[in-house]
Amino acid sequence: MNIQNQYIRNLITKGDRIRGRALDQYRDIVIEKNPIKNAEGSALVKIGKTEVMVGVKLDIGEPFADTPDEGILIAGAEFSPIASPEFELGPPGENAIELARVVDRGIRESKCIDMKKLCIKKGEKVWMVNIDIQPLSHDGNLIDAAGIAAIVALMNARLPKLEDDKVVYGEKTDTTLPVNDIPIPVTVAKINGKLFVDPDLEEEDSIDARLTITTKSNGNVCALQKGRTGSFSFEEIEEAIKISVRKGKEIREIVKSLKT
Amino acid sequence: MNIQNQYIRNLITKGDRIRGRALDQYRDIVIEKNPIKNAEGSALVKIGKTEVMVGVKLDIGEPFADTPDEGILIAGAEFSPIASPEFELGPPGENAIELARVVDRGIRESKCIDMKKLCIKKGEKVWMVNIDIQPLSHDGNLIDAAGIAAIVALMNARLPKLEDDKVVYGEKTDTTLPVNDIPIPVTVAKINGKLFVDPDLEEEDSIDARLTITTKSNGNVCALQKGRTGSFSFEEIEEAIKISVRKGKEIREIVKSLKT
Amino acid sequence: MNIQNQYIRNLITKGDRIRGRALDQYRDIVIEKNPIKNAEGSALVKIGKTEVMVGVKLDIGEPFADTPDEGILIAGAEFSPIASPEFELGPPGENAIELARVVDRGIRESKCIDMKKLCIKKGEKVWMVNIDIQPLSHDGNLIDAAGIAAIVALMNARLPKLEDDKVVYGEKTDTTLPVNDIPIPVTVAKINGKLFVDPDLEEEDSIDARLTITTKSNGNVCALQKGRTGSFSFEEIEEAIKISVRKGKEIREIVKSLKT
Amino acid sequence: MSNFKRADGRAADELRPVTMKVGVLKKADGSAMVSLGDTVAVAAVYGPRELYPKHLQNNERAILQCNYTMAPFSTKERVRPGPSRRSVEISKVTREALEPALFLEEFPRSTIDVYVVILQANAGTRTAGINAASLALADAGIPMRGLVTAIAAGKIEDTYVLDLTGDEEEITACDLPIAYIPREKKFTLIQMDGDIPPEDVKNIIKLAVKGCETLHEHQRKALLGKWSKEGS
Amino acid sequence: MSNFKRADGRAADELRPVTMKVGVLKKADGSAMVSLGDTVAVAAVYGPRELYPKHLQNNERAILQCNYTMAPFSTKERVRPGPSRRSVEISKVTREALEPALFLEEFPRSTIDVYVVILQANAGTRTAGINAASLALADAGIPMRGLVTAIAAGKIEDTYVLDLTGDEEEITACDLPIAYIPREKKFTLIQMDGDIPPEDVKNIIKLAVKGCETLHEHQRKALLGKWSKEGS
Amino acid sequence: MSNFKRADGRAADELRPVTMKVGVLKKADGSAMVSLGDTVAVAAVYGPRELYPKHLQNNERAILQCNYTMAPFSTKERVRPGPSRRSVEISKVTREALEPALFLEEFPRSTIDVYVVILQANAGTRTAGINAASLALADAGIPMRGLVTAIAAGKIEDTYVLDLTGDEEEITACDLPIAYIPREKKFTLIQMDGDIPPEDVKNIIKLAVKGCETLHEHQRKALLGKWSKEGS
Repeated sequence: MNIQNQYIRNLITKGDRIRGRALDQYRDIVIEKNPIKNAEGSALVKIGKTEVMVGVKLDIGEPFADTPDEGILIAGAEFSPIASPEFELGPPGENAIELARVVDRGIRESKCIDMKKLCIKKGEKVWMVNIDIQPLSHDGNLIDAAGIAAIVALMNARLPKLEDDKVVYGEKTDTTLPVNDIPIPVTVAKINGKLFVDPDLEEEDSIDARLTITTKSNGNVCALQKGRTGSFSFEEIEEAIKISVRKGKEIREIVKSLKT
Repeated sequence: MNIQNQYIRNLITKGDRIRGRALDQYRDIVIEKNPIKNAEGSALVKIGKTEVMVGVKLDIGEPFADTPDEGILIAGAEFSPIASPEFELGPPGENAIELARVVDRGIRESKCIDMKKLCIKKGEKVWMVNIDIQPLSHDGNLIDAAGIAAIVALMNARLPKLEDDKVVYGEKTDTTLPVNDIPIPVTVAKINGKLFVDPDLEEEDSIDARLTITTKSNGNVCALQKGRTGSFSFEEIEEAIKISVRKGKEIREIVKSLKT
Repeated sequence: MNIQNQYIRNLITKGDRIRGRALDQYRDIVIEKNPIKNAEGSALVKIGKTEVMVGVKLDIGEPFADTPDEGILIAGAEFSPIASPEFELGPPGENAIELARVVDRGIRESKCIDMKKLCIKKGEKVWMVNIDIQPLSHDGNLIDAAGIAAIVALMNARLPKLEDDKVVYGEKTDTTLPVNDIPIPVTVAKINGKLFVDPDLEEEDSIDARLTITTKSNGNVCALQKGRTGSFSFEEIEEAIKISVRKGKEIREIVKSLKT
Repeated sequence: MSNFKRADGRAADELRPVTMKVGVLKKADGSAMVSLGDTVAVAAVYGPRELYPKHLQNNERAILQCNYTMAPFSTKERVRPGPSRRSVEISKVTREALEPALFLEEFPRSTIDVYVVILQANAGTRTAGINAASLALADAGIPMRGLVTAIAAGKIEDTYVLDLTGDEEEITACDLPIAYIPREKKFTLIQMDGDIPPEDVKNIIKLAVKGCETLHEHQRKALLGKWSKEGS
Repeated sequence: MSNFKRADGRAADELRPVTMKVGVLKKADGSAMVSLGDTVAVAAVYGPRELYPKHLQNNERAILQCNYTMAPFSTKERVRPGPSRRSVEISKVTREALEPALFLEEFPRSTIDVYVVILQANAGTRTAGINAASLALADAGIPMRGLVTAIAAGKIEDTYVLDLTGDEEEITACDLPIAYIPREKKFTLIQMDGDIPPEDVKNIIKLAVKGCETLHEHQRKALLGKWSKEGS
Repeated sequence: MSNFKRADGRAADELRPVTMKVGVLKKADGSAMVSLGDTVAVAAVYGPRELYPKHLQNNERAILQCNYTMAPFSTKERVRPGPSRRSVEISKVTREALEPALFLEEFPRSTIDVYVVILQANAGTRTAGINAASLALADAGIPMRGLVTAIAAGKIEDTYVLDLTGDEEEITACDLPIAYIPREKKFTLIQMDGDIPPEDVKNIIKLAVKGCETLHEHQRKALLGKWSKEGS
């Protein structure tokens, strides 16, 4: 732990943050819909200097044996060094895998996509929904940025054209994906018992632990993920859930306001 | 070669062993049948402090082009560090691969499984018999422990239920695998021209070479594998075969006595 | 850059070469047809002390979706350490990949193989032509040796026997591959503005850049590939093309003279 | 509360039969086997030992490395050997669940390596693995702030249900595993898949804590058993 | 010359709309985004920085490392993540296209790392990547003999055509990408797939050089824009 | 003995036509090519040379590393490039077959690297590879206790058969390859697949030893040929 980390920890302990934000304050959130023409749906989400691009690609595949009448959801993340000098080339490491799986679970467990509507021929052909997460700039809180970008990309995705049950790559129809909720992940960070949202990279390097709570429009929780090597008390978990429901609602409004 | 190795070599040269065993004496062999519920068949074999678990899993697959009416046998070994500080994470190394292939050949060449009975639909669907070897404690002579565990697991395996030619995972029938012989591998180790069986780990680290001889109930030899960087004379090979036939018979009796 | 490299560079700058060759002179080219019985076609090409074996193996596969009535061409190179102490075990590195892709493009773009004739059943079964490049001795200019060996192997390949649309491995028919041109790659190397062909290994270690130009019987260019970290001027490119057309013709005559 | 009856006859807040043993693996510095019903995990610990290659060493503290693996025969459908995205994530959260209990700063330049293998799986493998790993750390004599315990809970119909089986996982409204240090009342792992109101989250966590306290007793007995045996 | 009309209405020797920006990635030492029509490349540069592990260092010069990657969503049919033989080759020729412009001997024992990611692909991704990488190197303040520019050209019917689109690639007699340092009139990348007489090769290269000169102006403006902004 | 006639007209105890050449690969420190009928193996040897990275060095002896590979076009059905479980095992037993013949203790901290490539396969590739590797070691001037020779034998109908072809492998009761140092009368590789009484094992080994003695003569001639050539 270096001097800057210690400084940040002291500040937070007093309820202050390096860039003057309130503990429950996100950096500015900017969302761009469908910046990528070749993706069936895409979104660029900026939270302060953190930027994450998500592209949704659809293809036809065979369903899993235990869900023969449901589409398939697959989320993956590539941590290219373009986004951070800490990222290295090679297969996804544990942080990229965790990020993708937390985003995946938020989407999947919220049941915001009606997977049965993605069945083309039971037991044989279903839509495979690939959610590919590509951070462009890692300045902290990638999970929330990726989660928001994923749901916006899905909401704005249109199915490609089919001919003889084969995808005509590059041709989109007007049919959108059947998305009926907006799950939002809110990551609550902790330093010395103080909870705060949306850590930037310097803060993230200083925290004890984080708890990502994904909530739905009705306030239900659909995914939890604790990270890092600290711990939480029961009261802190309670408080974190409260914060995430509130901030999730705010972010959901931003997402909804885009949908025109 | 350290002092302990030299001590062991001197002892063996005189016909003695560190734990007082006779040269042709195995450590205690303890066999547990079907300890793993989810495996179609399984066995835990302990030889002294060496412990190897083997699980047999059955699935449906396509036959090889040159044997369209035969099932498929596949043996693999995972050398997890739980069994030894010398084992490392990662894909199987040459020792794990050799172990699995020696076990595989002993089973396969003995023809103890009637592979034609594992054909479901010629050229299309056959049973695939996966033999997965998981050492729990490596205190020497893994090959013999794994080979014994493999044949016991096979003898106690029951086919899973089929519905529409698909496996209903987790449901077993009363049909056993068609196993009609009990091949037993016996590894004969050599130090300074002295032959002995069942080296423990300290002995194994001190040997010149080893010869694994797998025999059948009728005394036939069905697999040979020399290992390590020493060599054998013709007379030593003759002697090793004699030992392996005799010890193989003893171990086979232990295996048979389980089958109730 | 060591003293030998500097010596070579000084010589070339004066128009001379270490082994006394003219700038536009290849080392002796020796070609052996079909040395490998199990390959459908094969060739061993020696250019001085550089030796490259190429084997062509044919199999049945599914065509690509966008070319349902065309066979498939795949070139690969394995840089085994037998050919050079600089080669390492492991998956192909960038030099092996580049080599294979340059050879592949020369064949493919020349359209010397009528890929439509390799369709067995449209959209379902086509011939897959595997060109496997195995250098035996790397003494410079592997690209030209591999390219020549590839086209000779293809010209001498015979289709294997089919039964029920399956390959009978090891049985060849009298039907040859439909090859109708002889693309020849000529690599032009450059040191201090001097262009020369067929660098041996010591020369190759000393060059600024190289340009491989693959030409057809009618003098057309079907592939270009610049390599190494130097650059070319427009005039040098013009000159290199001229050289490659001329040398390509000479080498093509050698190849043609084999075809009896 | 509903009339939901568990297929195995357990009470809603009852654990499956628990077995815990330490020192089960002969070659590890510490080891343990934990079974909860049909789920069986073994864990081995090596270390603290010097970390190689040296450039990975941390001069101020030990590194904790964890690896979670399922034996290929542990599940109904065979598991392909080798790491999967699931096993990489569980290895990560296992490490993060154990690390708060350790005094890593006492062992600079060292590594402590924890290996978990699931021999038999019927839900709750990550929590069984953490229980085993925590015992194995204690068995290896590594000083700890407290034992780490772990269990999952959920909600079926209107009933909060402790220690889900595989069949129950199919019908629960959520699957919420925790790791918990009873001595410190701290949560070191919290995950959840599901769709439930915040109030349920809290109640399910409380139920899981009860389970952890029971498991903690089992862990202490397993360690005492070892010690009394060693003393005898 | 034939009457070949381009689907997008461009003249045969006209580039697609060009956008170039530097400093677009927050965490890199230098970065740039280049779009030519629907092809979008971003590049990040790190270094010169000390190379690890040390045994890879060259005592006389810096090492240049380049990596070209396509985002999985950048193409009509999804690209599988991870290196392919195509991306390995493009990474190699990208490095060889950039290296002649650099003074690597000034930074012994160092590495300069260039990462190109294609966000959207409609032909010409390797050349867009080289344009972006060259800008990113300049943005990182790395001294250069000159900016490297790159573009592909081809021949459709009897017309030489600059900056092919994906649809045009389907019908061109050849696809000939070059990289070119206008200040030095040097070609640092030359590739071609096709089947054309030598005379055409030369004419197509000349057309591509024209395109490079225009791109060079765009690059200079992008860098000036940055500098004037920094100065303001 | 039965009236079994071999398809190629050989006597039961007769080798296929043997060709052996040393120094066939230009870039290796030692090399050899061995063909037995349609099976062709080449081997290259590098070393003894210092082993890197240094932490793999053994201060008391050289390390011997062996790698066996089949060229993709060497077999009737194409072999996928890259290591397989079969090739890893053969690499291991090849090393263990050669190492007893070497004085590794004379070259501490070094490595001797042996690479075998099968160019054409018609059974007996591991033994052809060992014969070639042994010659290549001698060609590299590495001191040896004796040349290592290798051959397989089997039993078809009631006949013991030396040097099986691929077709004969389909009908043999066993495939028993050995490696043997004639000068020391030592077996350094023994493997077998099959189902035969112990008496047959012994007789087949004896037949294989006869084959090895013949091969030994071929090896000596190949080396003499080289030396006389060098002396001329």
